Amino acid sequence: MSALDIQNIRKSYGAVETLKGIDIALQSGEFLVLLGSSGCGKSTLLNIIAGLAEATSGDIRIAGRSILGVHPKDRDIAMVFQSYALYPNLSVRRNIGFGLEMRKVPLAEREKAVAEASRLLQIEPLLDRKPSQLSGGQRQRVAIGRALVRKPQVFLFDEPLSNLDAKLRLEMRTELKRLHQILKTTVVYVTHDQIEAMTLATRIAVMKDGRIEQLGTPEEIYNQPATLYVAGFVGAPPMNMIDVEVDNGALRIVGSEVRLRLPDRFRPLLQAPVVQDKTRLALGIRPEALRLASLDQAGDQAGGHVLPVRIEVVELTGPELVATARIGPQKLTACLAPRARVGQGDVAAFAVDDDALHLFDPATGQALLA
Amino acid sequence: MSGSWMTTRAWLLMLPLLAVMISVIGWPLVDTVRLSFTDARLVGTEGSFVGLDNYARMLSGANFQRTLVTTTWFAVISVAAEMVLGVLAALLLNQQFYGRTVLRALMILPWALPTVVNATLWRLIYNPEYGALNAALTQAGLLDAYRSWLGEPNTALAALIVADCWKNFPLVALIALAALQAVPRDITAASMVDGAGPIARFRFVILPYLVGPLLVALVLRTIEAFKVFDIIWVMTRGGPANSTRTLSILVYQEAFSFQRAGSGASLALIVTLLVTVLAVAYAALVRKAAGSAS
Amino acid sequence: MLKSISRTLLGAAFVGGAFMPHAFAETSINALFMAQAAYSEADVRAMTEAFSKANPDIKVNLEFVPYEGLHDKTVLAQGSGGYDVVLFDVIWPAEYASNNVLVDVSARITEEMKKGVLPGAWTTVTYDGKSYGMPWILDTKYLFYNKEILEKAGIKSPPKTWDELAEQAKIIKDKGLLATPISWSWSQAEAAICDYTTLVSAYGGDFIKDGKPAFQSGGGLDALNYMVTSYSSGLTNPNSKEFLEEDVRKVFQNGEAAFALNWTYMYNMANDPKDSKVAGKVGVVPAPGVAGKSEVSAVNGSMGLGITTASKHPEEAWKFITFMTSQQTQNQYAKLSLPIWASSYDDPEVTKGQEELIAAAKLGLAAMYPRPTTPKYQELSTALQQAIQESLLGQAKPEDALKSAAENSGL
Amino acid sequence: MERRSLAFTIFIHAAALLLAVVILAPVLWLFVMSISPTADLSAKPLRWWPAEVDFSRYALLLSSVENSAGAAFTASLWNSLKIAGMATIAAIALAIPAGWAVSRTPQVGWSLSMVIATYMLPPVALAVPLYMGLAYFGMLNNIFGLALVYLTILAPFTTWLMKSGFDAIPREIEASAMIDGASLFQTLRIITLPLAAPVVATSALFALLLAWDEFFYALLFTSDLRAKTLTVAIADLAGGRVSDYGLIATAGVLAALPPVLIGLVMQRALISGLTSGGVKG
Repeated sequence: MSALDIQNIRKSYGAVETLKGIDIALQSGEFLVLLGSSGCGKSTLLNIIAGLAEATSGDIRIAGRSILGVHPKDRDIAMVFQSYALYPNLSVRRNIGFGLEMRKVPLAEREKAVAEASRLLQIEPLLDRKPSQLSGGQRQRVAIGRALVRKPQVFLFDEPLSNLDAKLRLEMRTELKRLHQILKTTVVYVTHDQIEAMTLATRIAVMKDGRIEQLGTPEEIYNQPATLYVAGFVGAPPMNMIDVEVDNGALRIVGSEVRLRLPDRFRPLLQAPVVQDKTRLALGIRPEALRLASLDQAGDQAGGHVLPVRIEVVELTGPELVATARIGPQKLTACLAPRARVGQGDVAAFAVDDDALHLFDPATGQALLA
Repeated sequence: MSGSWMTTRAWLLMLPLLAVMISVIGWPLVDTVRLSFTDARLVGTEGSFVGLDNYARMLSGANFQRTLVTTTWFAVISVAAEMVLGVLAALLLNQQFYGRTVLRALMILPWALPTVVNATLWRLIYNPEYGALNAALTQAGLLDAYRSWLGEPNTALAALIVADCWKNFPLVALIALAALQAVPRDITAASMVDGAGPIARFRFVILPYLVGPLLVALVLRTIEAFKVFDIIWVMTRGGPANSTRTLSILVYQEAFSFQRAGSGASLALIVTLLVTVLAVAYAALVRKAAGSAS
Repeated sequence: MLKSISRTLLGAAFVGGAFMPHAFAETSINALFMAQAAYSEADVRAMTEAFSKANPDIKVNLEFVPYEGLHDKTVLAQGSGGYDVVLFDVIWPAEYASNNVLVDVSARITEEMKKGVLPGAWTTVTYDGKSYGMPWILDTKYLFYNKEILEKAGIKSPPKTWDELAEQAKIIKDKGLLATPISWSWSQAEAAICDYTTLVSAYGGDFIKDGKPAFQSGGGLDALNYMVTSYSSGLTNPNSKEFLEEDVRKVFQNGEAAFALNWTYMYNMANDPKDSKVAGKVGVVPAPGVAGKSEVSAVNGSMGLGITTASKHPEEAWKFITFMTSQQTQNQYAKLSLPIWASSYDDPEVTKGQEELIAAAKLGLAAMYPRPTTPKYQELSTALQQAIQESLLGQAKPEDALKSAAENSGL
Repeated sequence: MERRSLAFTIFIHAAALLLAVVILAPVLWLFVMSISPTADLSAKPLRWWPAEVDFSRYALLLSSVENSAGAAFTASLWNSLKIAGMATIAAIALAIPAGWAVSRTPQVGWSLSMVIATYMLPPVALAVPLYMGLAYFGMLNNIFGLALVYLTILAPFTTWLMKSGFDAIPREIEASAMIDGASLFQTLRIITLPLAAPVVATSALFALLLAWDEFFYALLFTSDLRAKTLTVAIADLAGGRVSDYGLIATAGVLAALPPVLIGLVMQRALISGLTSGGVKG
């Protein structure tokens, strides 16, 4: 039995369908991140789980019990909002204890729970302040504390870190990870930040246009993106997408004469009617999968390839050197070692392994094989 | 927690307001429509159905046409003057000078003064024999002999407009001032760097921020000016020679002095229709302005 | 149907406010008076106090409105049963009777009253042969003059005709004593009709003949022409077109008018040195006549007290009215308004100190000319007010203005 | 700050002075009239400052001797206070639930638009049936009746203000409270209303000022001391036999005092109320 079971959830506003059948089953203690750009339906799904919105069809079960039509307060969930939604007129102490107060938990017990949560979050000195007297990070902690004391079955987070500055975001991210490791509660977490998703999640659901593009562990999402969209969304800088043409069992980079041998694992494709000669495909290569190689090795190598490129822009970010290059007319970005000797205008070569090549059908956006 | 349940709850919460509004506005309005087709009198007779007679009589009467012209003059001039004076005052109050805070606070004075008190005050000021205006103007040598400000048709309406403006332009000024303060400093600074002079700056940088709030103020003030009753009732009762009789005064006369509830109702509805047409036209204007601003 | 539904709705909304304190130990009646001309507010309050002393079980709540509001208030209050006793002008019984505002009190009037009260006063409260109250204020407009100014101008006696008035005013103007010697109350209000009626009576005009307006020619037109001439010749204070009776009094008291047409009450007020600069110099005569047509002229400006049909305490109301109109009360307060009782005019207690006024009253009251008796008086009056003002302001010729007034009079 | 030439600075100060005179002169004159002896007020040339300051009229108007002019005035003062107070409380009581409902449930917003559209109705269009209705229920010349009628003016306005006030309170806070287990009533009482308190105060002030200022309905629906309001009392005073302009002025000063004080003290709240409407339309 799953801790949270989302079954074929649909939601439409009039003729517009914002959720087109979502299915997710979560085990207890899982940290699910709903990842997507704004308008993909991830917040709507979260609100449906919380009971703040109603699904048009489908079912949601928490610990086996359907919660459709159940009032939010009776769903055994807690939610942390993007704006924190702290009660501005109540003290931090009362904010944290509010859920217990409403459930008529005796004062002593309440005090104990508040103390415990505030110790865990290191906000004990702030208990008697009003939210307006807190910094952004402190407010965030209070909001989390308010969810914590309730000890719910499921935690819901709606972009909780997006209002923080970069440094605090990093800090709170670690904090959340730590808390999850301690508490082991089931979490559903909405964000558009792929780093947050990668670092926090046990599983990620990448959403687009009301559908789940891919549901999998961070490793799967990163290493085996199921669609062009996922491949482009996860990873920074994003995966290079190169137009290639199938040419006599090899891949020719469109606009140039550079040809790559088709790696063995894609061979079966040629047998099927899926890929024929002259079929256009998208070749995906992550920037971090590219290494600097010497130009005279250009061509197919054992288990890999060396591509001749012309360097256009070189940017040192600190830990790495980001080189934007051209191969024929097409653009290729590589994350190189910071000391790589390469300069603007250089003619150079990038090496890549067979394993790091991804192929997509540009018409459907689906990955070919895996 | 279903959507329809939330809507039901919202209606329940609206219910008290709607119930009261229907009983004190909705029902009377419907009844006014009914009355307007009868020859009912205020006291006594219930009246019988007379069709559109009342409307025909009221619309064709010279009284109505003249009153409509008077009302329009009053509304157009007083509202226009309030807008211009209001914006000028706001521009002034947005400058730095000694006593600015105090002056800003004082701007609320005329607005807070009850309309009837304002009207009474100005009637005393305009008094032909002992009024302060005559005294001040003659003592300053601007006037040879005392004048009957509210007794001459060509000055009575103007005198009313001055009194109305004095009370209402500070409100426009306060609204405009709030809008001025919302103009980002960056933008005025940028325009100065770009070499815009004060007039170009007002036209292209400041005015766009004022247009929205001013249009709203314009709509509200125009509707109010068309409905004007209190100030005229207290100051002139429509005289001299009916030169300041506005639509509301005419309706009062018809429905209450002459007790012809039926034709009074028809006249009231004609006024309502006029104001509605005006408001709808303005609303379109506001929407257009909002559209072009964004 | 709609009406009953809406009443229920309205009723539901009203439930919250349906209780109001109505707990008076004694009977309480409400009376509406005016705060303009005739008896002063203080006088009315004093009379009422005397009544309350004599009738401790009846409490009288007094309400004062300007004359301009008296008619509308009376009619509007009918819906609430607000007033038991109302003061009404001579011009309203027709309308009040046909709209059932006032109670017919013919049966309550005693023989003694019938005999004692001046016959002219009875016309004030009578319509169609029935009495709708007791006359209370017996009043007409007199010509007041400033004795000092006339003396300075070398004028021996006040004018007997309206033409003489113009001549004397011209002398005063020419001698530079006053720029505009005559003051009237020609504001767009009933007051202007009273001045006009006085002149109509002088010129022998008619308001209505055979149910049709008749003021647009003959005496009615002459009267308006006189007003316009007096105004445009500069003999009349041009602010008159904005004046009510109180403004006329103020101007006259300040010594800024040689002549003024006004009600009885001005005599004693203008003679009061506390407020007036012309105390002791006030002369009063009946309004002048027109050679060959009349000796004096006068408008019936009397008013009565009546019981409204909405009153729940008609007995107490009548008690109050009889007290207010009794000869004793009226003699006691005969300064601002003269009694309705014939014998009072020979009572030294009444005449003492105001012999001049009484002498003028004897002539004036006998000549009182009525304003038209019609249920549509308000419309007629409104139309006439407009005609008078338009003529004065030169917006229309008097004959044209009166013609359109006749058309708009509702008759 | 922009640098200004001396001439411009002088111009600004002169204009400010002019504006101050325009605003203040009539109000000050009202006060001067109220403390000037009667003779001064009908003197030619007019005396601009009383030879002898005379506050007696204030005592006269505020006296409570039975059946005196003062009693009439104070009664109307009380009536105005009671009517404005009741109408304000009722308007706020209606506006809070309705404003909240519209703010949180836009589907019902059109009904508020209709309520607000009634602003365009001239009072004369409702006066006759209201008069007849009030008469039918015996509520003419009654402070409850008049307060009820005042809701026609106050309720749409306060609801509109309350709605924009609630709009400014994040819905997430209420959602949060709901998840925390608070009922609607608890949420409104503990969370929303305390946050909306400034708007409630502003709305109430506006409602008070509007009710205090009303004249037309009061003129029609009240006839005597039991319900007559201050505005009607002043109009009567000014239209009747009060030869003492100072007394009229005194009544004016007394009637203007409450709203003017509210206006000066609560200036900021009032302007924010005005502009929130203005900016958001």
